[in-house]
Amino acid sequence: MSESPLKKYDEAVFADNGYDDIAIRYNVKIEGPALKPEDDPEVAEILPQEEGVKRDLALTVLYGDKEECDAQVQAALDAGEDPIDLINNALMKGMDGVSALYTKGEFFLPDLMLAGDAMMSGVALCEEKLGHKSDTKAPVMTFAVEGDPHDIGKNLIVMFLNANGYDAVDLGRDVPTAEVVKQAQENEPVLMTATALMTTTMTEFAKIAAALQEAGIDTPIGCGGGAVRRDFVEESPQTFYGVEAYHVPKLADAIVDDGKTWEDIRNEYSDIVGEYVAAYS
Amino acid sequence: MSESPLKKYDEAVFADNGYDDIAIRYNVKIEGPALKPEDDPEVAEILPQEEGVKRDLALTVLYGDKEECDAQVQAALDAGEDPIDLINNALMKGMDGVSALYTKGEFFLPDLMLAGDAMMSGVALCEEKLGHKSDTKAPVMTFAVEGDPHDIGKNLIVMFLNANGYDAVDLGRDVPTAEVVKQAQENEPVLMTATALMTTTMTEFAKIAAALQEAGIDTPIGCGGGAVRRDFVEESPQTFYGVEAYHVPKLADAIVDDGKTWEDIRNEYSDIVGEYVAAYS
Amino acid sequence: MVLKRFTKMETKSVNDLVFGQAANPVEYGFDVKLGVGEVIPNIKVAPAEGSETSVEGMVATCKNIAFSACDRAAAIGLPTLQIEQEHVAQQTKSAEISAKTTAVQVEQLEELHDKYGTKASLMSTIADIREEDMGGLRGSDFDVKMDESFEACAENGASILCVETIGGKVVSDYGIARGDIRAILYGIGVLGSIDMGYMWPKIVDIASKYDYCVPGGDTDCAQANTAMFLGGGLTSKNVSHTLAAITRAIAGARSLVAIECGATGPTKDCGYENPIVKAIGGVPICAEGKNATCAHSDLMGNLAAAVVDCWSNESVYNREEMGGPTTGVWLQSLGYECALMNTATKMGEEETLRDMYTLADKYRDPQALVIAYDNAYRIGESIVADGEDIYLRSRAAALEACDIINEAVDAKKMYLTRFERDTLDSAQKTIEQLPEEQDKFVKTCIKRYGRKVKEHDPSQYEL
Amino acid sequence: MVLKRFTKMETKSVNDLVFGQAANPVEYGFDVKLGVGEVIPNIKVAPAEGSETSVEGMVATCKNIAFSACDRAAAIGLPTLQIEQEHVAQQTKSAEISAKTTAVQVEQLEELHDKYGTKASLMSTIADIREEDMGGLRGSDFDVKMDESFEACAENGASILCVETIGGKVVSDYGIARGDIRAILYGIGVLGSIDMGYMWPKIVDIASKYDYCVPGGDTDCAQANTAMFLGGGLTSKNVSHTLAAITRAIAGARSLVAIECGATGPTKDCGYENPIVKAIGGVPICAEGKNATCAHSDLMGNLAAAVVDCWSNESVYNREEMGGPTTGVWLQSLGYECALMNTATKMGEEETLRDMYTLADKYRDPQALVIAYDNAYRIGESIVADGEDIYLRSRAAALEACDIINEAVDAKKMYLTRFERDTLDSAQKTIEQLPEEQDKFVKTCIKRYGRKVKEHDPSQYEL
Ligand SMILES: [Zn+2]
Ligand SMILES: [Zn+2]
Ligand SMILES: [Zn+2]
Repeated sequence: MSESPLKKYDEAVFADNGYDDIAIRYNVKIEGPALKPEDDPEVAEILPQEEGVKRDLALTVLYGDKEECDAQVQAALDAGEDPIDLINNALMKGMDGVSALYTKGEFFLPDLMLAGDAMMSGVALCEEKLGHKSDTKAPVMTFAVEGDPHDIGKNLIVMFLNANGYDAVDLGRDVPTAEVVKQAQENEPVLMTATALMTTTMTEFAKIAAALQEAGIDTPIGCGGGAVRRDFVEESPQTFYGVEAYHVPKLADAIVDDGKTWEDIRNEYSDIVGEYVAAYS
Repeated sequence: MSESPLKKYDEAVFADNGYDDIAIRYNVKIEGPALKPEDDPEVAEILPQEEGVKRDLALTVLYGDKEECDAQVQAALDAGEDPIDLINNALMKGMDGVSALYTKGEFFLPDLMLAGDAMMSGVALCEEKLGHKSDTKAPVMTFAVEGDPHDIGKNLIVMFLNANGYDAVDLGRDVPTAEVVKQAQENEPVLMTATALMTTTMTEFAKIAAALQEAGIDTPIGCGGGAVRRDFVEESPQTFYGVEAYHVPKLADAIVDDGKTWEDIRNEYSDIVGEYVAAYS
Repeated sequence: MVLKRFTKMETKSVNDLVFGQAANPVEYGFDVKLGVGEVIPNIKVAPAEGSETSVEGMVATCKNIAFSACDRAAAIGLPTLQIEQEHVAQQTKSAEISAKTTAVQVEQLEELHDKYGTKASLMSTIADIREEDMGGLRGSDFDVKMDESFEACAENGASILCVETIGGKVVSDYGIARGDIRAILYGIGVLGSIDMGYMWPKIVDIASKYDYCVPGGDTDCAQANTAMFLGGGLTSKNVSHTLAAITRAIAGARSLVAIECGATGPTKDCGYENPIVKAIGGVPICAEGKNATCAHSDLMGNLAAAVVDCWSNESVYNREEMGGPTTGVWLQSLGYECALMNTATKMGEEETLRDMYTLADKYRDPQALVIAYDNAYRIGESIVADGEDIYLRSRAAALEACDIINEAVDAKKMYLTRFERDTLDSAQKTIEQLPEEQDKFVKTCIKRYGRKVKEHDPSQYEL
Repeated sequence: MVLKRFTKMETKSVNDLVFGQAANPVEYGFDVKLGVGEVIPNIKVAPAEGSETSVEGMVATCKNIAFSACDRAAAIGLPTLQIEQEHVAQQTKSAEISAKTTAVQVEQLEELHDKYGTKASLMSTIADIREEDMGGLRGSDFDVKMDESFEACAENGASILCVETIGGKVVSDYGIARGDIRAILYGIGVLGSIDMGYMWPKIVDIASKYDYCVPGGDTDCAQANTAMFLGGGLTSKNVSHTLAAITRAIAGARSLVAIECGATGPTKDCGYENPIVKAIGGVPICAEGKNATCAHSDLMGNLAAAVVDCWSNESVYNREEMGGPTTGVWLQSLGYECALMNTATKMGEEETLRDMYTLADKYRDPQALVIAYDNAYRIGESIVADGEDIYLRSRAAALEACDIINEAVDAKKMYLTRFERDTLDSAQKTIEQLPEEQDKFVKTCIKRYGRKVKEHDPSQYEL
């Protein structure tokens, strides 16, 4: 093709202070020195210190290497390692390291997803050996509301829940209200999350809250997604506005560990998730 | 000064379709032929047909000529004309003509203001002769809320009320809630209008509504002004959101003639003011 | 249907790519002409929450939006007004609602046109309510309802028919969250393109029945925009912006299919890949950027305007601002931006403004870089070079995007974080190692993602 | 205090009048430099309703706004961020609230500056809470409270002190509603100028105590903007747009007084007369236009950007949009517009963009016409020719505006309605017949408006 018509401006645009006069890539500007993930001081604290199978396993999760993780878990189980010990002191430790790095901005979503895939697969192998499900903190139910076929936000929530030791009961997308009530009765979640992308599907929140109230179920409902606003959510009882997918495990912890209600969450959201949240101040 | 740097673009900008490719002065584009105000068919219907003092007087109002109006009213009164007849069949007819032309977009705010000044001055002379106030449709109270020093919107309302035969009880600007209650008890208005310019003064609406309720006064309160929104106004009982100053007399008519309540106004605003109002649909 | 694939560029030179001008202009609605110089505003407002519960509610909210748009257009002297009605599911599912909401807005636009002579049009964007794993993409009830909705809109005066098809989304979602470029290429380049080849001939047929109506275009909203939205701002830590940039290039190869099926533009606003489509297909495009911040944040707010024909705000709540209804507020911002462009064109300085728009963002982010019009043209050339094969051309677009970013980095114009650098390198390596044949690629993907993505059903694509 | 009146133009030639550049640059805040090339965004958000009821509420809402602004600035890579805190009455009335709300925003800005190196600043605009007929303009409790609020803001880190003084408003309001140009000239040109001469030396003194703080400027918001807002759009039927244009020219002569008292700019955003002030005084200015539609509708959305240094959104409710908090939404639109201007400057094409902005609106409305930078410069020249006399220079500005409009009409560039034509002719005739001496004019006006405007108290102006 012919030369770019923009070429003639190159010299001018990159003169003096360069492109920083127009826009600054702050992500590049503030980046610290490269570090192996396991050498991050916080991660080093979390991972098993001692060289051996558990540290190796945690590292396969940290690096999101599902195949290697599966192989090592199988070998460890075959060698007689305790599956519960592997879950709690190897797989979950690796995942905790991943979460720490994500929180710091050193790790990114794909790291989390791949680590989550590896961890969950390893846990499944351990459970197979155990012959039953391993313990989780509590069940949390997730779904995208009726009429809403978008579920990537909900899928992130599922991943964050699993990574934090919760049993994510995922109802999928476009879920009718009656199904929500039925599943809530069966699974008795400590929290449920409802997501919606559009102004005209977020109206389902009110219907779900009403149906649950009628069924005598007062589980807090975290509502969020594309077009959702706090003021709209709070028009219904039993709900609160959820801002980020990664907030969900912390909100669940607040319910399970501290007995927080949906009213408490509305009032203390920023404190519970441990950061300044503009929508809540 | 040196030549405008824009001069070099004149030819290009006014070529072909001219400036209409950029912006169109639709007000100029749709303007009809010039007509004397009294020759407008609708106004001709309203004005006294018969040549004579009443038609002349109506015309001085139509033309907003306060000095000539004063002189003619005084002369007519001196000649023994009935002051009530002058008010109802001359001064107010002129004002009705002005309103009709304003509604059509032929007359503008200054026409209205100057006609209103002339009409009110003429009425005052007649009332002096009568020895008492002339009849009005009903009292309507107007004020800008506490903390709000802006009153041009409220002043327009006063003018529209007077022009339509209402007794505008104007409390002025920056009016404390207690004063509103006291004046409402004294004047027993059929409607009151509260105006506010800022997000942080429109919160007065709720306080006023509460104070009136406590005093057992259920007069509808039309709330409007700069930063005011319908959804915010409707959070308080007894209120409705007022969109344009010239709507106020029609809303007062609905209350006086048809017994409409504030709930009715919320539901039927567009119908009452006789036009499509976006905020109410 | 055998499609006429593009194997050469309709836009003859990179310098011909400029806002307001298109190789293949289009006419529709009430005297609107696109591609012959004028850029027009496209205002879009989401129906108020609750309005979806009844026919009357939907009609009232649509009338309200159109009324406020017409009112503001007249108040500030806009030469042309376009409203877009982007359906909520309830609208598309009911031919009655589709018909009535369209009619009520067309009526307002016609009144405006009659009273002031304003050029006016309505874009109807039908909701893609199909689901790959529930009912299916072809012949399902929802597929039929979509056909009926298109018909109802066109019959009742819609000027442009558009849609954001979702073919391949279940696979690309998986890939985007995991940084798996193979899944993205399969989901968008192959599955997305195949699904568009099914949907678009139907839409083109419907529009052709009405002389005021044209088939507009499609956008990769469901896929490339997912990568962009998850990518977020510079300080976000989800999807890599280099990966999102490659994804966008692939979307260019995909969204082109609508034009190959007979769509004429204007295409859909949220297709940030539209500059590629315009470069190849020569059709007028919609775009959104710095005046669509109500709906989302992007890193190319000016650059997106460089080659636009129809400038949009994407979406906004229908409510009141201090400056009036949001419809008027955002229309005014859009209309003034169009006035700036139209002034530049009258002055003969449209290329200068285009270059300002472009350079204001070109090095803000790799996603901006790849759709800068000069690079979009390059990607277009790489697509038409393999134009006959939807897989090979998507792969070529992806590789060209990698080259473009690497060149800018080498020239010290673009700077990347380690995450962006690593994901770019790994994606490039993966793509380079992919097979040269579509069949072989598809076979591997079906095997791989058939297992990992439970919602994926290859039979929905005749695979 | 004897003021140094401008009797010549600080901006040496009309072509020197361009965005980002000022004859007399200014530095303030965290490394912000205005007038040397860069145009910066100025985001302003109204405190949420209800927040005014407590100190904590005000502090929380201000923190929220600053947090959201900093967050977005980093996310999209803005080189500079300015926040404006336009006081509500409750803020100005309490030195404590003034101090704490300022401190909390400065803290956020400082964090941003420390972490990313972003240049940052806070404009504090104190509310003019004085009332001519209740307490008075000079020495009243409210006047003292304003002084204390200025001091509290400056002490706690404010970068710029501004205010919208209301001197003369009671008379100009009367004149605007009735199309009485004499009242407007008296209210703005004489009373407004006198009141500014009282207020501004106090503000300049306070700012001079802090090295990070400058006295910004004033705006004729209370008067000329009343005419503009009542004037409304093309289809409105209240105030004549030619009269509003003349009013704006007079406002130029008035708002200049702040600079004569030592204000350095940036001046206040809503002063559409600022191009005149910049032409004469050479100071950087704020302005608002197409990205302030959230707050109001004007007929010069692009033109207002032609000579801006600090681009503002005027005001918006603090709430959530689909695209995030309104703070971020509107900051992003502003920031991108600034990026466009800064790109043009880097390209050496700033004059071209300035001319595009200007021509996009110059003939949309007479109000735009008179502040087009070339005409603003003309009006500036007419002001400095009579620079020593606030009355004569205001009258000269008004007459120059009449000439400018008439010339454009004669050249068939500007078209007027009969209402606009009639009010222009009648105003021009009235002005031409006014006395040549300030004393004589003032005497007539006191007599005339002392009777008609019951709130007017000439003693408040030492008249
Ligand atoms: Zn979209
Ligand atoms: Zn202002
Ligand atoms: Zn202001």
